[in-house]
Amino acid sequence: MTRLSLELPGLSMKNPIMPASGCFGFGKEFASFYDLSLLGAIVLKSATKEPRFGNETPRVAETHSGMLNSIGLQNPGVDQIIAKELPPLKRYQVPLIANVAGKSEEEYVEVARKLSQQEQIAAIELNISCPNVKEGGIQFGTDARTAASLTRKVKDASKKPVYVKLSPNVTSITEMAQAVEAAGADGLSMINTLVGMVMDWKTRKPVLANKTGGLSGPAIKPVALRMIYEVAQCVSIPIIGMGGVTSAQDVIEFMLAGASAVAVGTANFVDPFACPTIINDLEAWLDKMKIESITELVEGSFKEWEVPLLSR
Amino acid sequence: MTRLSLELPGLSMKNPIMPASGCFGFGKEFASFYDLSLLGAIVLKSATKEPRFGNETPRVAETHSGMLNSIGLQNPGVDQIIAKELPPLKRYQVPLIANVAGKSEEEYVEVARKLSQQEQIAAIELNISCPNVKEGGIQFGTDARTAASLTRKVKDASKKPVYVKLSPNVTSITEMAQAVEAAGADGLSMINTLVGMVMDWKTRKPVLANKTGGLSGPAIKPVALRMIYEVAQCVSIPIIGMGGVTSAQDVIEFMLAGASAVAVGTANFVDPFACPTIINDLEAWLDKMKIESITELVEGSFKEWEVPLLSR
Amino acid sequence: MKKECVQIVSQREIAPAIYELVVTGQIVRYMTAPGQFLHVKVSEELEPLLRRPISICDVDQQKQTVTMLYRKEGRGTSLLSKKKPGDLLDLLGPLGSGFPTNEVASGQTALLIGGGIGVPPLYYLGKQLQQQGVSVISILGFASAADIFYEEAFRSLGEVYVSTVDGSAGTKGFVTDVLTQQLITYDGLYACGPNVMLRALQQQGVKGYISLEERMGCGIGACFACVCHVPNGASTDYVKVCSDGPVFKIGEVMI
Amino acid sequence: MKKECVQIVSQREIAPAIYELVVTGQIVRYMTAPGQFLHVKVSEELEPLLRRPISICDVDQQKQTVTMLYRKEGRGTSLLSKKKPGDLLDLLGPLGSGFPTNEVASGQTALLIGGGIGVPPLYYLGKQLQQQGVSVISILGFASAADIFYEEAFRSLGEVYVSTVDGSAGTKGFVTDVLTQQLITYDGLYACGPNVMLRALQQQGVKGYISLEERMGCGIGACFACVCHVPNGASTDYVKVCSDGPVFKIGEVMI
Ligand SMILES: Cc1cc2nc3c(=O)[nH]c(=O)nc-3n(C[C@H](O)[C@H](O)[C@H](O)COP(=O)(O)OP(=O)(O)OC[C@H]3O[C@@H](n4cnc5c(N)ncnc54)[C@H](O)[C@@H]3O)c2cc1C
Ligand SMILES: Cc1cc2nc3c(=O)[nH]c(=O)nc-3n(C[C@H](O)[C@H](O)[C@H](O)COP(=O)(O)OP(=O)(O)OC[C@H]3O[C@@H](n4cnc5c(N)ncnc54)[C@H](O)[C@@H]3O)c2cc1C
Ligand SMILES: Cc1cc2nc3c(=O)[nH]c(=O)nc-3n(C[C@H](O)[C@H](O)[C@H](O)COP(=O)(O)O)c2cc1C
Ligand SMILES: Cc1cc2nc3c(=O)[nH]c(=O)nc-3n(C[C@H](O)[C@H](O)[C@H](O)COP(=O)(O)O)c2cc1C
Ligand code: FES
Ligand code: FES
Repeated sequence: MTRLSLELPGLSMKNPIMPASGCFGFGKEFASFYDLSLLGAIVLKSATKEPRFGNETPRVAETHSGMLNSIGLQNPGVDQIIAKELPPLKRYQVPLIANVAGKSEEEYVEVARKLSQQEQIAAIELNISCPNVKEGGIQFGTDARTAASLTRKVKDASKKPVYVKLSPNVTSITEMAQAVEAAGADGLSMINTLVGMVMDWKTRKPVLANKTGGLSGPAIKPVALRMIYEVAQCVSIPIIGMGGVTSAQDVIEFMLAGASAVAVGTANFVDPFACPTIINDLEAWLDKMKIESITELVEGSFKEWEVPLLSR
Repeated sequence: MTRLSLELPGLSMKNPIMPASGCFGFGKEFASFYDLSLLGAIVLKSATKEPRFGNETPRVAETHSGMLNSIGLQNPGVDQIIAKELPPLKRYQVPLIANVAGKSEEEYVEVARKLSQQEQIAAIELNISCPNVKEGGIQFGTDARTAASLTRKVKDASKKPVYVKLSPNVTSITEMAQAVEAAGADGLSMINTLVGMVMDWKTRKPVLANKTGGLSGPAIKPVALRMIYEVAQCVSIPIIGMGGVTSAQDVIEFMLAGASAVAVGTANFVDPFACPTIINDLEAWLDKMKIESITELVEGSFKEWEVPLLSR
Repeated sequence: MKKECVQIVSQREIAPAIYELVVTGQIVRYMTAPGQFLHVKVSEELEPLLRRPISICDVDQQKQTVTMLYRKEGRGTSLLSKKKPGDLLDLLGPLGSGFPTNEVASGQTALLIGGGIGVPPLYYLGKQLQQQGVSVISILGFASAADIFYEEAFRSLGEVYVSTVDGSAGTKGFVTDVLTQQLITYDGLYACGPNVMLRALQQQGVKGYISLEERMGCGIGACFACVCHVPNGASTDYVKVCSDGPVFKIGEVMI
Repeated sequence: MKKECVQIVSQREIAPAIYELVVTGQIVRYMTAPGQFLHVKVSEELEPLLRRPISICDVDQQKQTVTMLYRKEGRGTSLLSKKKPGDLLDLLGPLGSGFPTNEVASGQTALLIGGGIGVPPLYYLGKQLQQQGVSVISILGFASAADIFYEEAFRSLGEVYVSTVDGSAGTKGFVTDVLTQQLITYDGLYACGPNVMLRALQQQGVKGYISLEERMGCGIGACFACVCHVPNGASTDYVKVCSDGPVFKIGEVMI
């Protein structure tokens, strides 16, 4: 145990930092920048049953302090992922979280089953919240009953703990969270992207071929913090927090709001060293905050502190 | 008729630009910077039946490309507004839109009735979407049936056209929009702020005394554009668009997405001359886009253009 | 209340993280009331979005310059600290109502009490009072000896007492400790500093004026971000720090 | 594939809105393949958020400098254009796979076709080809005479044909008009420019290499923003412009 280490269902993590799904591919690109064993965990890109091309390009657009993407879950399909993408990751000492997407309950269940059977996979992240897939994808993430039913089926099929990734595009995030908790989720991942659009005055059309896309990056950080804060107070399963994290200070804030671990998405594009830099900075932050172990921070904004707050 | 002028229910506007509710007080502060008659319209600060202090401070916090506010509808009450705030606005040639808030249907109805009886008031904006009021405020904005019922009652009571201001904090903005349209709304205003939070690592607490607040500014522009784009395609009443507008180019984008007029909120704090500057820049944009009247832009991103698109 | 892109004349760090910024522009000619503040756009972009309120610390009408002192804290002031002479800075101001200088008459004594980054506005006030023939005594509180700034400047106005939290210079403790330990007689009191300090003064029942800080949106009275409760009157009564203040009579506002 | 904060040596506007930026740093020593690009962070802040892909236009290994030419378009390149010598610039690169220079042998002729801001990467390519003893012919297309840049530089590599859309210099029309009007014989062709131009070339059935542009997220192959369909194979087959390209064999990619 070190000051940064923590335990979550299925995950023994050296530190609370993991790259977010879809923002790290299957790791190999980043492996040329640093040793992936440095990471607390890795969330893999979403897997579907069959290979998917995803949406047409342009698929990304920049916004103020953020970006839109409409990748549309491009991936080689679960079998290829198992055959080609997992083996190169064997050499790293880091828990892998497989992100699972689908168009139907059956697809989710099948993909989750296959991935959870892989020894390399430590946990499943159930992506019920991708805003970029027309067929079904989103409604699993916006209707509590559908989400709960899916969670239950995937839990039954999965040999590994299941984290359900919530969509922020809902009226009541706490309702969604409580529904999937009741259905057996071992943890929550939140938030996925907010649905947005960028307009091009020259073409007079949306920039993205898919018209709308998912907003990520620092712009959505306040929404993520609010949702985590609300959900953390009404569920008892751990939360992997994400949405606009770019620095160790952000990580501190997310943990205070209620996240037990933190995923870093868009920031990896801005700086390929984002994750190791954040990990590296965390220990100094603990000193600055006079805190022994990073786990003390979790839910710190609403729990009682034994040691009094720093005076301003 | 000029190239910038337009007609909306109750509103004859010199141009499509109006300051957004809560971001312009009752006008007097900005009157010391420029002649308010330059504006297309003015949306007044929300009025409630009784005076309100609102939430405790801090009430604002900065975020990446945005800000949070939790003012909580501070206002002197409808009677004082009529007695003290409206008379000084008589000297300006500009349509006034009275924004109405409340905790109960009765309160909304009473405030709307009183304000709509004022000759000076050209239209009512029904604020069913303030995220900063604990008692009731938000649920009118997140439940389609409640929103429709309220809209109908206010329509019955109001002598002036009613624009319903929608909350973005919902699963389906089109459902909300269609519900209030069916209930008789003359137009829509969208979007209000997204609920968010800023954390202070020093105090280990949320920055805002109210904990959560409403996110506004450029950060939310993609969400606003997306919602306007979606709603414009499924309602036939006009939309006053807002959310992160800071420039004439933003106005063009909002109109292409489906807004008939555009409100400017947070930008007024950054630059008190934001509205006149935008108005001033618009005509050059029409030239640049080879467009005769600004009204041609409305819904331009999904309607057929007679003149072909500019080539890139 | 004007808006202008002024030019930076000089900027230097005068104590750890404390910067002295001098700018020049037409707008300076409106800066006649001490205690008013400027709303500063620290970037030409939309990020950081909001302006930063900074007090007027000194004005030179002949050179048409205004001096601001600020502490490098967060994103905005960090960016500000990187600006160089010649760079432009978008200022809105002067804003708010300043210290009333006619409350102390020529020949009388004014006591200025400043804590940390609350010290700056008192300097321009002290200069004006001195010109009016008022004797000026200053109590300036800092964290430690290393953090002291503008002590010499205040000495040119009159007697100066310094307190430091760690006792490394002057009286150990807070400005209020100086006030209780030294028997200072004065006819008018003006204070600016952290809320704890102002609250302590208010509780000691002294009379005078204090300058408050509150997070701001617009800075011009339009957004209602910066309101404070008032002790008497209805529960919905309030004052706005940006336009009714930042200077208030002690006791007028709940802090 | 490195990341480094390099220093700006010089920056100047060489045609309306076209800037020539020279920077120096250790990272330059990896820039050996023409056609590769750099992913440039135009601000030290998080806004604008994404890096901007800019091609390597020229490299001087002795001076350890790399030259980029870019058009000031939107927010990012506008900020970039304000940078001054001495300022730091965060570069990621060199990225992607460049032009294969061994496709034309010494004594053979290479034809370079560049349209507008597609011209820059061809310069470093031309220089390398020339060094390998290849004859270089260039066709450069611009909007008008005023927009022409680097014509002289290309003349130092060999024959140059210019086209302008308005006919104010060279052949009136597009680079493809030069190609059809002049009987140019060559052994290898390399092109970079707007998609319409590349599509026209691809349709004419010429053989050679083209460099593509696509909106990018990461620039390193991780985000799948920049994929293109390929003409043969499954409908889910693709190439990534950032890591498989930006240079592709004509016909290999659907544009
Ligand atoms: C009337 C008035 C006069 C002031 N005069 C001075 C002065 O002369 N010198 C000086 O150093 N400071 C002064 N302050 C405080 C100064 O405004 C803040 O330190 C500054 O805004 C912090 O900005 P930042 O970018 O460093 O911090 P950030 O944390 O990036 O700021 C985030 C947001 O919070 C606001 N904020 C943070 N702290 C404060 C604060 N203490 N008061 C008000 N808003 C705050 C910022 O304005 C911004 O909107 C004054 C404040 C007020 C209200
Ligand atoms: C491999 C490659 C090499 C390039 N080389 C050059 C070069 O040498 N010189 C040059 O001037 N331009 C080059 N470009 C185009 C250049 O990247 C864009 O002009 C630039 O990103 C626009 O940024 P902006 O801030 O001006 O525009 P903004 O409109 O602010 O950009 C918004 C977003 O869209 C992206 N974007 C906009 N236009 C393009 C485009 N044409 N291609 C890719 N992304 C775009 C931006 O990167 C940014 O993410 C290259 C592009 C690619 C893909
Ligand atoms: C380009 C891109 C692709 C993404 N793909 C996926 C995905 O395949 N599955 C998923 O669950 N989330 C995906 N996300 C969402 C991120 O995992 C994350 O939830 C979101 O971006 C918010 O975090 P950030 O602001 O740090 O990026 C993607 C995000 C981006 C930017
Ligand atoms: C400080 C502040 C106060 C606001 N008060 C109100 C209000 O009283 N009533 C209302 O309907 N909207 C209110 N709003 C929302 C704005 O009218 C607008 O819908 C929102 O800020 C998005 O626009 P913007 O990004 O241009 O600010 C307020 C916004 C801000 C920033
Ligand atoms: S800061 Fe807006 S009212 Fe004071
Ligand atoms: S830009 Fe990310 S894969 Fe090419």
